[in-house]
Amino acid sequence: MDMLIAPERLELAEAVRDYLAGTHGPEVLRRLDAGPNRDPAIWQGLVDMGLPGLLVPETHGGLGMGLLDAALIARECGRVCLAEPLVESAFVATPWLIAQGQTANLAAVVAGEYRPVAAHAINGWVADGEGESVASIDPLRRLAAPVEAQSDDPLLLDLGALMSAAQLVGLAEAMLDQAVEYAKIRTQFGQPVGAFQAIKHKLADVSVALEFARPVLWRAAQALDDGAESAALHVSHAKLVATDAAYLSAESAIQVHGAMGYTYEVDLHFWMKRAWALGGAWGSRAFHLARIDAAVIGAAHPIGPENTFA
Amino acid sequence: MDMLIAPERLELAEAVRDYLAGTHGPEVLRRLDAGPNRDPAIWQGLVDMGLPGLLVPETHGGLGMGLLDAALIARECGRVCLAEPLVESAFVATPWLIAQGQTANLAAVVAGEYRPVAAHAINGWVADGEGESVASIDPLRRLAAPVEAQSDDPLLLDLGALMSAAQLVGLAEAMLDQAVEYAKIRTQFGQPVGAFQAIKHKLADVSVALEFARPVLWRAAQALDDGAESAALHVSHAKLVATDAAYLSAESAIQVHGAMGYTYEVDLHFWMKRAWALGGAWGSRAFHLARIDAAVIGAAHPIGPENTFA
Amino acid sequence: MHLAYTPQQQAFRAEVRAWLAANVPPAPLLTLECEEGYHQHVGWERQLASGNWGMVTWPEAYGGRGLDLIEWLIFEEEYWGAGAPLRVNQNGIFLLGPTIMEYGTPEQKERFLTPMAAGEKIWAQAWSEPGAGSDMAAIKTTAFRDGDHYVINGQKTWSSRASFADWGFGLFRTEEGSQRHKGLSFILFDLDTPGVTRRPIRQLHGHPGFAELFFDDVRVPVENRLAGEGEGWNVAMATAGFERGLMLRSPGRFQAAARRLVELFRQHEHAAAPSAREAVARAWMDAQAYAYNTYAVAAKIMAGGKIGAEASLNKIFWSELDRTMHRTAMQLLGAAAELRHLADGSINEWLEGYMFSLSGPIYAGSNEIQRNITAERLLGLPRVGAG
Amino acid sequence: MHLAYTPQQQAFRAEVRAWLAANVPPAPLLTLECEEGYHQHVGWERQLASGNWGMVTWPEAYGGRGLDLIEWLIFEEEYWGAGAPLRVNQNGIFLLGPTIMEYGTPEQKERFLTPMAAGEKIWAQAWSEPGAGSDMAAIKTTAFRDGDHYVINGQKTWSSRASFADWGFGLFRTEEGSQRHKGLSFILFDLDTPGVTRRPIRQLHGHPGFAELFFDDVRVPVENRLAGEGEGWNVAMATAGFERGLMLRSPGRFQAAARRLVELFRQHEHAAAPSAREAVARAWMDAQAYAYNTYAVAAKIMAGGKIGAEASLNKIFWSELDRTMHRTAMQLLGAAAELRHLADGSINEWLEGYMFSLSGPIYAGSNEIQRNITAERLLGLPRVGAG
Repeated sequence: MDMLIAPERLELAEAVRDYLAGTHGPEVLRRLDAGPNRDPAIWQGLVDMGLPGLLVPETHGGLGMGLLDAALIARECGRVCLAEPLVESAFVATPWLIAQGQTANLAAVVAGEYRPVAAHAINGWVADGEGESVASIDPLRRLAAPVEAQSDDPLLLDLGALMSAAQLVGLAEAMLDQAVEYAKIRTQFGQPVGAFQAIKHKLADVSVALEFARPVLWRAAQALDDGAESAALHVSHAKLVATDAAYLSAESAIQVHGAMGYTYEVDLHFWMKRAWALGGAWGSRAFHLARIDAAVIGAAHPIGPENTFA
Repeated sequence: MDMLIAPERLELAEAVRDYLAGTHGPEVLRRLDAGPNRDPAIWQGLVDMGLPGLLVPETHGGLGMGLLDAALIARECGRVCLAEPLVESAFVATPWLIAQGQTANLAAVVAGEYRPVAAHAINGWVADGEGESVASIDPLRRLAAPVEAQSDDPLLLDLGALMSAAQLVGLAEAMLDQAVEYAKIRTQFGQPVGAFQAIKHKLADVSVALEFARPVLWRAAQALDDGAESAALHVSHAKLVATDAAYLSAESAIQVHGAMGYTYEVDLHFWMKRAWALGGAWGSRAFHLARIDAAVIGAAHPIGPENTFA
Repeated sequence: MHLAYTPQQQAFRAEVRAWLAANVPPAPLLTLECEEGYHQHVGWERQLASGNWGMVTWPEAYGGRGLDLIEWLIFEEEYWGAGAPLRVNQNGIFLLGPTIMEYGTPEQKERFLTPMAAGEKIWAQAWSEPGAGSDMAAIKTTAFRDGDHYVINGQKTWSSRASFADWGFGLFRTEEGSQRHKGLSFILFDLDTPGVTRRPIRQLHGHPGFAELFFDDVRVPVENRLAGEGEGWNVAMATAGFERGLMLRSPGRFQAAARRLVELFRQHEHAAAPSAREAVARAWMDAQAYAYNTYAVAAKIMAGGKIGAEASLNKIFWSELDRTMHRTAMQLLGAAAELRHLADGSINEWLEGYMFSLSGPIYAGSNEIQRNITAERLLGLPRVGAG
Repeated sequence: MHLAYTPQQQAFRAEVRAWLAANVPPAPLLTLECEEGYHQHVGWERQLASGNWGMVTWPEAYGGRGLDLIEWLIFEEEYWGAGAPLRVNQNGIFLLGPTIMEYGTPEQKERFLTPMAAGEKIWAQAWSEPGAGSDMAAIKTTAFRDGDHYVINGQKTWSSRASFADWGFGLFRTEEGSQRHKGLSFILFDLDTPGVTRRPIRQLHGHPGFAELFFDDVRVPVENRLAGEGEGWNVAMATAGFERGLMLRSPGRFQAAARRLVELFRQHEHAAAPSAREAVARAWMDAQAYAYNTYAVAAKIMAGGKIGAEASLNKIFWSELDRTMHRTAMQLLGAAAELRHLADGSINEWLEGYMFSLSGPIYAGSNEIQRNITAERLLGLPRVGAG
């Protein structure tokens, strides 16, 4: 029993963080919004880091890593509000195809030339897939009404929900960071607004929500990776607390920014819109709560202190 | 259409407030808790003001006033955490008996010699009635397991819920006042704790809850007095918001008091305990919410801006 | 307390309802934050005025109907119940109008109120400056006297409607070297005066909902000042009182939103979270409570009373109610929450409304400021304080 | 990350479970806040010690088992899962014990830890003074040197367990004229030393849960001081870290409460508010999240890390979780919430627990203080500030 995330796993996620911080700042979001939404050069950078093949077995030329590694990196993608479809393709569709034994195109996946897409019935659309375009509030989401048959495989749903939760945590962390930085420099009544206790406590509440969302997320990722019987429950738990943390962080951050936060000029809106999108994607709050309800109140899952890791 | 409470109605309630402020301070609660819980002299004072006969028709020697007047005074009883059973007897049981045509003992009611009691099935006990004693956390509640048959008349329930709501509003107001006074005098870090924004905002939130609970209460009282078809809905609305305001005020007040609020020595606990008692009495939160749900979501009641006073 | 309408009030309601049924545009207008939508809404204001519905409480001499506040509330209930458009001139009719009614000269009333009620002149507010948001007393823009004119220099921001409107109003520093609340005057200005530059600010949803205003030696006649020179702060506080208090957000708007939320819930009941069910019931409760409170405030004013610091409670309550209702709707929509158009092709009004609701706790004095006012002025807590 | 217990850990769990099954009192003890209940709980501490379960992480030399933090968590899970009594010596074993382990001399460890683990000496804390609650640096009680003794004069308050306990610990001002955090020393004292007067304080539920302590020329040997003279503040901060962080409120306690809440909900499901259903599911979620976080912190410490200001997040989370769970239970109980005994004659533990939970956001540094710490030390927001 060890809840410590191994340092080498954190190092990989940190390398991705550093890379994205240097290449995918808010000015990139602005440029992509004004133009074609996607940038082959950015994608190529991700390919060069081996990320499309992160979950592809080494025997197929991938890195052969696990869902916890992918969740750590999905969080980084949320943190920079990544436009490229890395998460949905490499961390959702790819492991699902592998789980189904569809390994024919994995070399192209690793090379970044084939980006698999998976449509699930719980969503009304598919991200970065073929089909009639559907407009999202998030200007960098490319949604399409799915033309192919949609799957109802629970594993696909859990992969999608888990990776959405990971991105939501990263989005919430980034919005908190933006609010903190703004609160340090914006002055009102002769002092930085971050010196007011009301602002401090509002942002402290976001910190609390995040501090207790992260371990739920890591636990869910490991459980799904382990193929644990209760993995779906833990994924739902993660999706729910990540969604709530992201909404809280967004509402707190815009409040701290005041009218500035209501402008296109300030970066915050990109993150808020992604949070609203992912909060409803891959199972709504109600859907995931119902799974928890069935397990906990419905007695399908053992609860209590002796069952922390049941 | 006039939501103004007539000045003469407020004057009567203010006279009661002044009388109770002078005769029923916290030292009385302490004395009653140490002794027999009730004081005939206090009751006689209420009788001298005509309060047991407030709702008794003038033809029977009473004051012939309405439920709005009674609610205004019940709020004052909550404000001082009145021990005597005025509200349950004169504002709940008495009007219910009158509505049923049971007018034989009204002269004794007006004289304060007969204190009717009404047991309703929704409570597990009756206050100040005959029967085996049941211990409440409120040291000044005298509960008994009812020996007589309990009524299930909805009017009785609505009277009990309405008058509990009125007391809860008064309790919440008094706890807010106590917290404000303490916050002005208690210093920490070199200033009154009430100068800290966190304390200010906590108490401002209680003010908001109360500001928007009071008109709901008055509207419910008038609707029940008018015999309006929708009165039960408005009574449930009042009970719910009054209960929530009282819990919020109690939790906020004890937090502002710090460890002092956790002592018997500080008065606050008397008010908190009464709030916990009345919050569950005459229909729980769930009961009243279910009535609102049936009316609003269940479409039994017309809603929307054109139906403010439906 | 009397909870029934008079026959006269009922007849008035019927008249309003009939007019709205015949006149409210069948399809929603474009958002008033974009140029085309703005002009659609101006057209609607003029249509309202053609029926004498511009501002029913104003004297007939200024294009009103001389009605009382209860009749105004009835009008508002029917207005929002009918799904009529937002009022593009709300800065004028709900904020500046009542202020002019209280502080204006007879000439100013004649000059400004009549075209306002007629929808001929649309007003922008110009309160904030880059360094003066919640801290409105930090205003720096100057308006110094030069004969019978003020010459304005400086910058305003977050000026709602200013991208397209005709006139603006705001506070300006008329006394050189004055500090904070002192030396400010309340001045009205034509947005097309030479030296005024408007820079629309793109909002998060993409529309230019507010603008920056730059003033470069803008000459404004002295008779455009409301009340005395240097008395601007008190006038502005009265305006802010209208904004936070009775007028700006009439309950009908929230009652209509609560009803739509109930309908949305009924559609999604099979897949709704338990807390959403309670939140929906609560939305109705809170919108009703807000309506009762508004009726009580109206009755108080009609009896000669005034709105004081309790306007802050009002602002906190409606803005957080609005945000909560729309957040609940977003959760009920689930995967569809992010879509700009719903399955039936209609605009996702809940998403638009949620974004708009996020501005409620910020504008008209942030809710942090309102809670300070509540604590200090209503509860009497001390003003000094450290973090 | 590895989410399975080793066979050794599983065997340890089985051993704990078996011992508890054989030893936990079948009926609940009286509350430890009353004299009789206190002595019942002291008896239980000694029974625990008889099985070497007093503090499993301590070295065997001091009556422990030399186990690691994961094993401690397993012990705690089984302990709370079995419904075992509250730990009357928690001030000792969870707060002072770890502090002595870090700052004590070998002699002090030998002298104090062994009887602590054995349940022979029960400890009270003596942090607060009438003018120093959340503002602990405002301490005035003095302990001035007189040869090889300190002579203590002054007053402490809110001293939990002090009505009946054997020993106490706290901060005292050992340097004359020193201010705030400086000149304080951390001193342990026998509560029966001449000059110590205990005045039990009646709590809202009627029991003397804490006490005032009056010191009148109380002579305490210098060897009762922990760490150096004047270093008390840092030592106390370490203790406060234990209090807010890992030790005081182990997750098992909240997981057990959440499980009882689920059971209560099942009994009242037919008459529960929709939000109560979600609140019950949320109670399980939050108690689990708290448990995962505790395992993560334990892993971090075992890997050589330290608990920093994030202990404040912990304190906020568990205290508000506890209050929310118990408030939900009060609402589920409805009319029965106020009853001291439920229909089956049992004590209304939910009511008792709700009252107790109200102290959570107050003690061990109020949650307002914890939010300040979070904002300033974790987020780096500025410390200056006005209300």
